[in-house]
Amino acid sequence: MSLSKEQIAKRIAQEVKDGYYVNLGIGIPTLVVNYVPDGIDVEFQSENGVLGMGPFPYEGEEDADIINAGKQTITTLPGASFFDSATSFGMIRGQHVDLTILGAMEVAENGDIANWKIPGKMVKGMGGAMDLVASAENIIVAMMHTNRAGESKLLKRCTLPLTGVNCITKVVSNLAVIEITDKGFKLLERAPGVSVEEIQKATEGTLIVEGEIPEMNV
Amino acid sequence: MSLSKEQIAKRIAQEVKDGYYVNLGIGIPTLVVNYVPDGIDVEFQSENGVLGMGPFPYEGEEDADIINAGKQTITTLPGASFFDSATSFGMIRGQHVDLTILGAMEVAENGDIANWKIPGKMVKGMGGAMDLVASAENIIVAMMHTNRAGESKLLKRCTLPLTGVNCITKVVSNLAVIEITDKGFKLLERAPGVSVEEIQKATEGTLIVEGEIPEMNV
Amino acid sequence: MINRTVASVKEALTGLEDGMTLMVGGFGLSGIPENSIAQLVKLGVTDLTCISNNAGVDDFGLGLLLQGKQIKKMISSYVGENDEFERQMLSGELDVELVPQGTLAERCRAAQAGIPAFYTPAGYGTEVAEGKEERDFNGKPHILEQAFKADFAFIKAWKGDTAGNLIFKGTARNFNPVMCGAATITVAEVEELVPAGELDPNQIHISGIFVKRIFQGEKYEKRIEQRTTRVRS
Amino acid sequence: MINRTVASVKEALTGLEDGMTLMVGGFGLSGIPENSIAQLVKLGVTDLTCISNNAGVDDFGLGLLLQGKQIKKMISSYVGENDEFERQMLSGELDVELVPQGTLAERCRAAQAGIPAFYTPAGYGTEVAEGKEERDFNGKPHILEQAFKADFAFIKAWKGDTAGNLIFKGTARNFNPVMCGAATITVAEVEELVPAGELDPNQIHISGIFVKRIFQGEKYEKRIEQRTTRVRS
Repeated sequence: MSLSKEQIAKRIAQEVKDGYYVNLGIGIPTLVVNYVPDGIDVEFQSENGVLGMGPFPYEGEEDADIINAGKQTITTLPGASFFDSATSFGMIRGQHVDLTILGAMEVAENGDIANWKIPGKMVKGMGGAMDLVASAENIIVAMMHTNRAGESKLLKRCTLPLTGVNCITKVVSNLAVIEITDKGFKLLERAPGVSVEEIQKATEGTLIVEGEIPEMNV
Repeated sequence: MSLSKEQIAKRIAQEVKDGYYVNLGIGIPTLVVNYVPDGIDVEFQSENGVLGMGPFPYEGEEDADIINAGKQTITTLPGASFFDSATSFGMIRGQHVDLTILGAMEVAENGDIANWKIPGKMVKGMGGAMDLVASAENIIVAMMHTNRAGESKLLKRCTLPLTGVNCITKVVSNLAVIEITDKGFKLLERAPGVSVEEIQKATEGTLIVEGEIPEMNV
Repeated sequence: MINRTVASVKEALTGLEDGMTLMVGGFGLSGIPENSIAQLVKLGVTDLTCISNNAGVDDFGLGLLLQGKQIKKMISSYVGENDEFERQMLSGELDVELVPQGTLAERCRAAQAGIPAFYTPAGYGTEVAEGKEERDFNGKPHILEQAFKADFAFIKAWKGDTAGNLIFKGTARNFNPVMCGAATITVAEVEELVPAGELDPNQIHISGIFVKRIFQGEKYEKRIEQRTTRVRS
Repeated sequence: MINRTVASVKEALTGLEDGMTLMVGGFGLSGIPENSIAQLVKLGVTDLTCISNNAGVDDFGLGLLLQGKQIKKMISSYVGENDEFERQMLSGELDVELVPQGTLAERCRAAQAGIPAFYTPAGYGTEVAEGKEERDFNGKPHILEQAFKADFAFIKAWKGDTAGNLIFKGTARNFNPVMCGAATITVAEVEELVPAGELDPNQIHISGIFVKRIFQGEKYEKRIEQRTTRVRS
């Protein structure tokens, strides 16, 4: 059975290790915060200038001066700090952030990603995504395996304008966990009840299947 | 009569205008602070990370954590701020400092300056001088007209390793006030009682003398 | 102490003309110079180029200038959440240059610090790299990016003093500090303006040397774009 | 909250080996990591390359490492005030690379911020420019400078918390913040270490993400290099 967005977030949370500074993109990645296991110390960075993000504020305690990159009102945890945008991207570009989790419209088997523009249709801008994908060493994409028209989003080559080249290390979709290797998409895990054939069918790029593929634990 | 160091500083203080942010080098330039006329609002920047430097502290109030670029204990005035070295040189390189006053071993008629190294003899380093002279638009050199051996320090070309090229706008020495123009050293003022001939003799570079040269008011 | 205060927002914008390039602080609607933007609307200046991370929403922030068609070109990293913007962009009325957010911040900071150009990996292999020099450092490709040039920078801070020193609050800091001193004239508006000497010199985020004019804003709406809360348990 | 504390200066220097490149904060003797330097002396590591604005004085600061001939190469902007340094340099025992102070700071900051290289006007036309690319921007010549690479950065701050956040005091700030996160391992020593949450998040100078290990220094001599005072009138 295809995973829900929450389950994708839950599976990605297993990739979060003790002591990680993590940048979460908008959408599914934001949900990861809810599934970080107990006993794991993690700090969330938001590129608009805060490290140590906490949960949403209680009603009535919202502060227009304390928001995340999704422009949502937030709180901070003990040990948090605020900083300017140049310093924030110094953290990102300087590889001080250990893990980046973001959404994508397309991912290619060589690690390219496209998630910022559909020519003539949608031009919202790249925000911090280009800095993130060009800098981070550990980037996980959270996305649906296919688009609304049922077409694969895991491609031989991206068709949309690129956000970054050769940068994605892992994809967690509603169907599978996939590692990006020199030879293509390597299938690591299946969503519970989803067959390798279904994943193969939904993947346009080269899918490498070696041995038994276990089911995800979500 | 040749000026004392204090008089050189006093003459240079006349170049300090209301609203200027000023960086003072070590030596004679440090003395300028004592002669800024009343009614002129000026802030002194020290490149080790303070703007709004005040006088030396009262005895017993020295703080090892509050010093100037000469490593002297100082105080700060209301409106002062502390910052890191990158920000400090951002102020300098970004031309936010209006006036730089520094010493020199040699100045050339094209505006070159040498003040950081005597090969095989003295190698203390350039400190912030190279950043200052490469960046500032308004640089006054405070120095003696000749060295201890009686040789001119205002040359056709510098003989010592350069600190910067084509950058000095004015020299105030113990003998004269000189502007650096495309054609060479232009004599603006004489020290009281010092003749144009004496200045000419002490100047190896091209000295431009046009009309009557007034005496300095010090 | 050098006094950087001006009496009003009107005086703060003296010299502002059609066709100028402006930097405008803020992220989304957080930390935007509300009073300066209102005055820009009032002045009716046109053909502006605005360097700002976002373009506001339809009826607030830079969206107000878009409504009046005062902006010729936007240089931003993210411009969603604004229908009028999208309409003007797709119709070709508005010129848009999209810049990666970190590059946007660093190009401001470079202008502030007198660094004319720097290399960054962001945007390599994408549209952003088109026409730019590419060079490998440490075996990794980078592109050359240049410092911005702007006539005015509009900054919003929390507290300021008469010497122009600024302290920002929370994530309303964002692009504001990096734009200070990055334009010919930096105008800072603050919620609270105090006499020089009242702020701790150790806790000043931006020194007055980077600020040409400072004034206390008349009022702040501080609109929240996405009000998210949790229930008290 | 990620805990960055280590129990002792000994633990803080784990992994430090002969031949490594170290960044050391401080300006003159102000804001130098006294406890880390003492431990370097104790460890007796040699063939070090030190990136530090100054080289201390004969019997304090990095001068202590020079005495023990632990330093192979100094990268600094100003190295006066140190006779042993001068002797070793002129005799050729010590390799010295002199770097303009602003370039030194910016090369640290570049390493921190993932900028591999940048252009600066400082040093153009001088020995410093030898072998470096020159390029004009805005009609003015500049040279290309590269980010430093270092194994350890030793930082001294005033206050710190267990998350690694730092606050500096006065001009003891200097190079310390720009070296944080500019080396593989950043070690910060502080006069006062407090639990995370005690420092105001708005007033933190350096976020803990730039600091790998933090400890409270056992004692600080804080020697004054030039004690200048005035008489109470």
